[in-house]
Amino acid sequence: MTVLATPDKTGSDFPLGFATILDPSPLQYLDEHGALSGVLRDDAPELAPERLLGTYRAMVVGRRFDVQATTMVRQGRLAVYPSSYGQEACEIGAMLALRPTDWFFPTYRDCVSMVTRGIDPVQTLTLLRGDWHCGYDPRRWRTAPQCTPLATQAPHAAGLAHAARLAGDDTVALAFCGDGGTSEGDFHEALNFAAVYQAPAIFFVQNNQYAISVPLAKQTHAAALAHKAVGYGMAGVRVDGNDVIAVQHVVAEAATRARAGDGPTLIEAVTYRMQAHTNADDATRYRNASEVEYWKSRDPLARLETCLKACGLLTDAVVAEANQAAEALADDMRARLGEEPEVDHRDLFRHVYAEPTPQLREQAAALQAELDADLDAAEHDEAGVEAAGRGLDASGADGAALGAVEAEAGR
Amino acid sequence: MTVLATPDKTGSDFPLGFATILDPSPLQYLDEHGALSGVLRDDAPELAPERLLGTYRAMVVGRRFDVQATTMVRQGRLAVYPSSYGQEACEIGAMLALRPTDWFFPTYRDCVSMVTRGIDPVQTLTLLRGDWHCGYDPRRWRTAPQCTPLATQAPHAAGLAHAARLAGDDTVALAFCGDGGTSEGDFHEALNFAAVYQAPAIFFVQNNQYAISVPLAKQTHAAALAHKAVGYGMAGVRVDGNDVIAVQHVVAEAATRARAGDGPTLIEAVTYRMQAHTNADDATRYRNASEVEYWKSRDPLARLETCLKACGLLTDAVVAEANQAAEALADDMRARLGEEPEVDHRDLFRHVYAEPTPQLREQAAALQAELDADLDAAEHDEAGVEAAGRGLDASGADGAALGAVEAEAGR
Amino acid sequence: MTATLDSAHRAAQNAEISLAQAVNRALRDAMTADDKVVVFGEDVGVLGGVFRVTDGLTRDFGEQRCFDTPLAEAGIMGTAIGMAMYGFRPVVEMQFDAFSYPAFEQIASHLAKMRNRTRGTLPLPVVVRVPYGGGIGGVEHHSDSSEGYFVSTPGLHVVTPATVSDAYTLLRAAIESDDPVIFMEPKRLYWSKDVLSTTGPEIGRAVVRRQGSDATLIAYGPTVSTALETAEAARDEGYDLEVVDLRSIVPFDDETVCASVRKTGRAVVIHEAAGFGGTGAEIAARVSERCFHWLEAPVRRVTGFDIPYPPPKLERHHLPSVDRILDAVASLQWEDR
Amino acid sequence: MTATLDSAHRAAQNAEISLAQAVNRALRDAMTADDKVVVFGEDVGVLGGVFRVTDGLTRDFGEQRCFDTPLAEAGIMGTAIGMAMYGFRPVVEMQFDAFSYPAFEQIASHLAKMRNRTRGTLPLPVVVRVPYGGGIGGVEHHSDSSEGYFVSTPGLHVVTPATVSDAYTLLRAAIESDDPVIFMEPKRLYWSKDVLSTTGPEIGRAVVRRQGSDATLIAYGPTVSTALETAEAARDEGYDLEVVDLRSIVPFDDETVCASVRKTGRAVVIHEAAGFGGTGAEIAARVSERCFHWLEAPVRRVTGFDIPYPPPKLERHHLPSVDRILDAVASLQWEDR
Ligand SMILES: Cc1ncc(C[n+]2csc(CCOP(=O)(O)OP(=O)(O)O)c2C)c(N)n1
Ligand SMILES: Cc1ncc(C[n+]2csc(CCOP(=O)(O)OP(=O)(O)O)c2C)c(N)n1
Ligand SMILES: [Mg+2]
Ligand SMILES: [Mg+2]
Repeated sequence: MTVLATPDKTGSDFPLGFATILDPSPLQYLDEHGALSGVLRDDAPELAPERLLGTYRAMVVGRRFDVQATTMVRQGRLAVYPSSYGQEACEIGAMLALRPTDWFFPTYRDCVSMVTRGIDPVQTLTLLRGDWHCGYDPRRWRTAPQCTPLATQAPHAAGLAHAARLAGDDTVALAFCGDGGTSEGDFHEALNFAAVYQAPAIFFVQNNQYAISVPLAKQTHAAALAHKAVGYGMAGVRVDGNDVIAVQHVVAEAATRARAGDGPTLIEAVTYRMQAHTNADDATRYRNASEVEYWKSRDPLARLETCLKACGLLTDAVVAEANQAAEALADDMRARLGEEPEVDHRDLFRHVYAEPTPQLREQAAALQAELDADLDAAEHDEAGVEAAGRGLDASGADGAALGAVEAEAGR
Repeated sequence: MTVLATPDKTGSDFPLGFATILDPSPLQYLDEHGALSGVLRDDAPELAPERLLGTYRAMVVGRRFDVQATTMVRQGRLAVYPSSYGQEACEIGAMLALRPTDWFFPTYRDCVSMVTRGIDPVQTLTLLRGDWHCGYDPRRWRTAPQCTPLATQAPHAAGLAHAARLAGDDTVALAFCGDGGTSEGDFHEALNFAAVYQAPAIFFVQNNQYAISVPLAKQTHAAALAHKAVGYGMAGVRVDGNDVIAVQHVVAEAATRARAGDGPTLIEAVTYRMQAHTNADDATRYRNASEVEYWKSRDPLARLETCLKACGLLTDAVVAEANQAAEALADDMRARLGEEPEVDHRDLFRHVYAEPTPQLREQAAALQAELDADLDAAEHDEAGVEAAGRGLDASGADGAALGAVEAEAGR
Repeated sequence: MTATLDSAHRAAQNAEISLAQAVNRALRDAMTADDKVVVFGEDVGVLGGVFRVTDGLTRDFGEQRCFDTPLAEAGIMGTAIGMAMYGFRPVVEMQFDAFSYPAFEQIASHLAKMRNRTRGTLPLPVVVRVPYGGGIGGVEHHSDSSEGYFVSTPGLHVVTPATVSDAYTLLRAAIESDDPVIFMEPKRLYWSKDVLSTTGPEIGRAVVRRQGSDATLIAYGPTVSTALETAEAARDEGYDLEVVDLRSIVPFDDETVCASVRKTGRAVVIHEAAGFGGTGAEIAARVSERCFHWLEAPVRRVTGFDIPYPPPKLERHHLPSVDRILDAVASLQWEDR
Repeated sequence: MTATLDSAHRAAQNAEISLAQAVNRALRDAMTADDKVVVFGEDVGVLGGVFRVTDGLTRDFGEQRCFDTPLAEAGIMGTAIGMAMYGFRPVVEMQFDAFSYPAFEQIASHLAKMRNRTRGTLPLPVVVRVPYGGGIGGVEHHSDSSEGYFVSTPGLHVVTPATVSDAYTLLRAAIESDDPVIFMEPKRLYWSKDVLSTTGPEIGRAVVRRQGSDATLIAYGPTVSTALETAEAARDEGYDLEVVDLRSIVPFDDETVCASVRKTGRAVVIHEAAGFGGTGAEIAARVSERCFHWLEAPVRRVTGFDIPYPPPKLERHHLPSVDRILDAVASLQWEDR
């Protein structure tokens, strides 16, 4: 495999110059046909065979996770799932470029990233299953809870990065954000704070062309979202978001710069949301099949496969092992998401504050008394069974109908 | 007077190209020494003698207003005054480039602009005198109430401009904003909306180098605030904010483009806040005299005077007439701001809603009863006088002390 | 032929429509009646809104009258204010309860204050539609009851329908109002159906949904149906309950509420929002003050707990239920029975 | 020598300091005690804050511990959250009451909910200092009482001092708390002076500032002194009033408040914020409910009117005054006298 260095697109001053930023054509190392474009240096770590194979395996497993999650929504085992099918080069490439000590700030769409980071799939899906708002320990995984209010995670990343720098650590904070999210004021404030503080933060925009039904053209009048970097005096780069090698490379470069004290980077990854916004959304209302077809032909996993095949790395054994790992994950998801977890009503009050207030103690006691009474009634009295069931039940017919439509809306 | 046209800095594609935007040196037609730089075409309307003289007169009068207002704060006739001394090229130049049918969105600092638009000085100062939140009719003057919450006026301007365009009118909306205000999320959202809608809006940032005590370097890491235009795909221009000819010219160009349907413009005018943030602020805590001296030497009025003298326009008669107008205005301010206006407690309830709610009617009646009782007591009973005075009185010693410090903070 | 049309018309009139459709119809009729009415927000255009409330408006009225915005709630609110300053009557959607929070400064510092600030010269006839409330199995931030924030902000009207017809009439009245109105839509009821009546009382009037003599249940929006259910269930337990549907929280209909409580001598206030500092506190406080000598027992509140809205699998414990309201009724010191 | 130092120390201890200085001292002492405590916001650095509350902190602790931020409140709040996630204990300033509104989404959707969301693994020990309240002749937006928005948001603690010593002790406790605390500073009292005592009750405890037997005045922050003045004035009119200073609104000290009202049988709640849906509604509602059988008269509220905060020349009509509170006391049905 021969990969030539092209100094003007790589090297130390790479994402900084305005010229680079203002050219809206995204960086690409793996072209649409899965061929390496030859602009990466041979010794780029992303091109090391074991690294490429690791990437491939993560892509196969990540996609399998996504497909399985979608299936489980259809089966009613998950309340809702915002798929990142087709965005795996971003989801996975960005994660592979981070260290375990770096912090990651995901959105509702980024389950595949979280699984790639090592978080248990069931814990990853706790939110979307309706069990609790966050299923994993954010400190252990250095992964913030998935964020729903758009762009609000971006200032958290700026703040955490600034804190890490003050603490003298070489931690980097990477926040994902959607194309829609870039319109929020919090996005602006976060980038500005990070730039002023020269905080080791990376703002990674997955430009998947839509915010629910709203296309990019109604989101911005700029030629590229990466252009926003200019206004913050910040490094900015536009990358092919379906090219997992390019994504890894630009994130790694941004992280290196961040660790060196050279400040934050805005990365715009150009990709596409292959599925509807969530399972319950009907994307045919606002886009046509040919557009989807076009992007299907640029599938990030297929491109990587073609490339690996071409360089002879993709042996049957490699494929088999990856598929096996993927199926094992899917089996595990089926089994464990099939079980209905215990929910404990006392959790309602446990973590509102470090210590419950007197008011919460009263309320917890009242709920307990109510449930105890229901139980007594149910045990001793037939009428009680009916009474206990009289409460509002979200799983009723109406609740389900609403749940479906609600599910369609922004998560 | 010979003024040469320089097509690469004027003409139709003037503020649009990235190259122009990314060059952080501000446009200037009147140099530091008051000489015309010669880059404006001779037939630029701003250079017509009667226009230059009108500008001069407005500058003299505007400055006199500002000085008088500051004096009246010292005399206790105004609660607080955020001076725009030294920023008159922005305050006045921008107004002279607008039509009466255009809408203007001022901040707390922009009294001089409002007076230039024709608003009565006393009505202009109603807010800062503490009589009411807005003293003029915004519809009549197409001037929004002075806005205190920073950058929140920017989306109003975007919305109004969009509305005017939908209505088929050729109205333009111009919003002022400070350098500090550009950091707020609302600034970002406003520019983005305006660009997406291609609304006829002009966002005019008076970069006076400070947000209260915070210098520009802590506000942005970018080489220029005008660079933010890039991220919105919007025209952007950086202008010498102490050059009243340049300011008029760029605003006029932006307005022409806006009226033609070519969308919004971001203008950064580089200027300096000569006074403290407000009368009560102590600027020596955070900046040194030499900086102030430097900017004093670039005084916008002095520059214009030098220029007009050089081209022989500044006759004694012209100077005398301008000064007379300025003194007449100051006399009028002294006289009318010296009177204590009637305040009517019933105004508290009159305009909260189109019709007062039953609750407000009750409250208004209760207050009336209270005041009537006080009056009765005062009339019929000596003790009553004391009782009537027992209420919280903001003009007491403590109130005054606090008022002064409060005055210092952001208006 | 005329007869056929008429009966088709009558049939259509008698057909049940959903609350979401009633909102849609109110928007249509208002847009038809006044071309200054514009509708905008996230996904309200081609998609017709995530709840299909704005379905077909862009198609039927054009992109200039109903349009998608960039994704930024403060921007939506701020541009609505600017458009209203120019004479338009914007009706904007905040996609879900908690997503009005980014617009909070625009709402509290401008929308609520512009008329007062300008002594009436710059009124802002803006309607802010906020789908709200729980019981739909939504993930975090999708089930908040945010009415309290608006209720305690002078300058705003806050209304909320509990029926299909009120959804229509209150929204028409809100759009016609020259004041800003926060229009809280109980999303749990979007699919509840009824025959539409297009006339109803003005903004500011509560209605007695059920007559009763023993105690008054005071509810609004999503909890009105729970209150009515409770009243049915209470009959079996020997209580004859009156149910008041507030419809409008600001202005508040003291007359109707106090008349009811003075008649029954007992009251329970019900809402989904957290109790502490919630709207129910205001209702309980004013009823306690104004009906003091008529009250046989303290006013009780049945509300959400003082916790962040829980995840779907726990929300049934959080929301006011028939049982919990019945318990509150039973606690109203009935020693005299 | 030691004696001299000691007496100088004692003299210093007995010297009166202002409430603003007490806040400054609490920040200093907390920063000295724990180097994870950082202070930031608009103008808090070199300038020392527009009220000089952070005076000298940058000089004495360096730019890394006390720093100016870009002008963006959501950014301040959001970065504080991020820093707290990394183990810092940020104390941020919202320059004036109404300027916390841009940070509202960060406060309501993250600051208040992160601990609960993560089942306790990601607590946010952040203190948000909000100068609030009127009576200072401030222009619009500079006199709001915004506590109600926070009080009704579960997950936040809301405290407010009324004395120099409470300003110190409550702020130290707030910074030590592992939960987010909204620290409302009554700016009208910044210059009130007293000798500092650095010990005080924990967060969540109210105090009886004045004993009395006839009625209880319940106040917090800026209205405590008005309540005390009223109690003095009431003596002449034959009323012996008790004054409770809440100190902490969330958690609420039901015990102290109810004990007082049960003793006196009458209560007046006082605050500057608009009455409708204000914090006083909660207080009145819970006192009415919990002390029902002890109450001789309805609980009265003396609050700001339901209007946007008025301009300086009219604010004296708006704010709770001694007279108005006396009127409310007089209305508490004293037929038995
Ligand atoms: C503040 C806020 N407003 C609205 C929503 C509702 N919502 C959820 S997802 C979404 C679209 C987001 O689009 P984008 O940022 O492009 O991310 P994507 O879903 O495409 O990954 C919207 C409007 C939200 N979650 N938060
Ligand atoms: C949202 C908001 N936050 C804080 C303030 C307090 N404040 C008033 S003026 C000011 C500085 C503004 O600086 P800049 O935007 O540069 O305008 P300038 O005063 O220099 O004209 C601040 C922080 C405010 N008015 N609004
Ligand atoms: Mg998207
Ligand atoms: Mg400035």
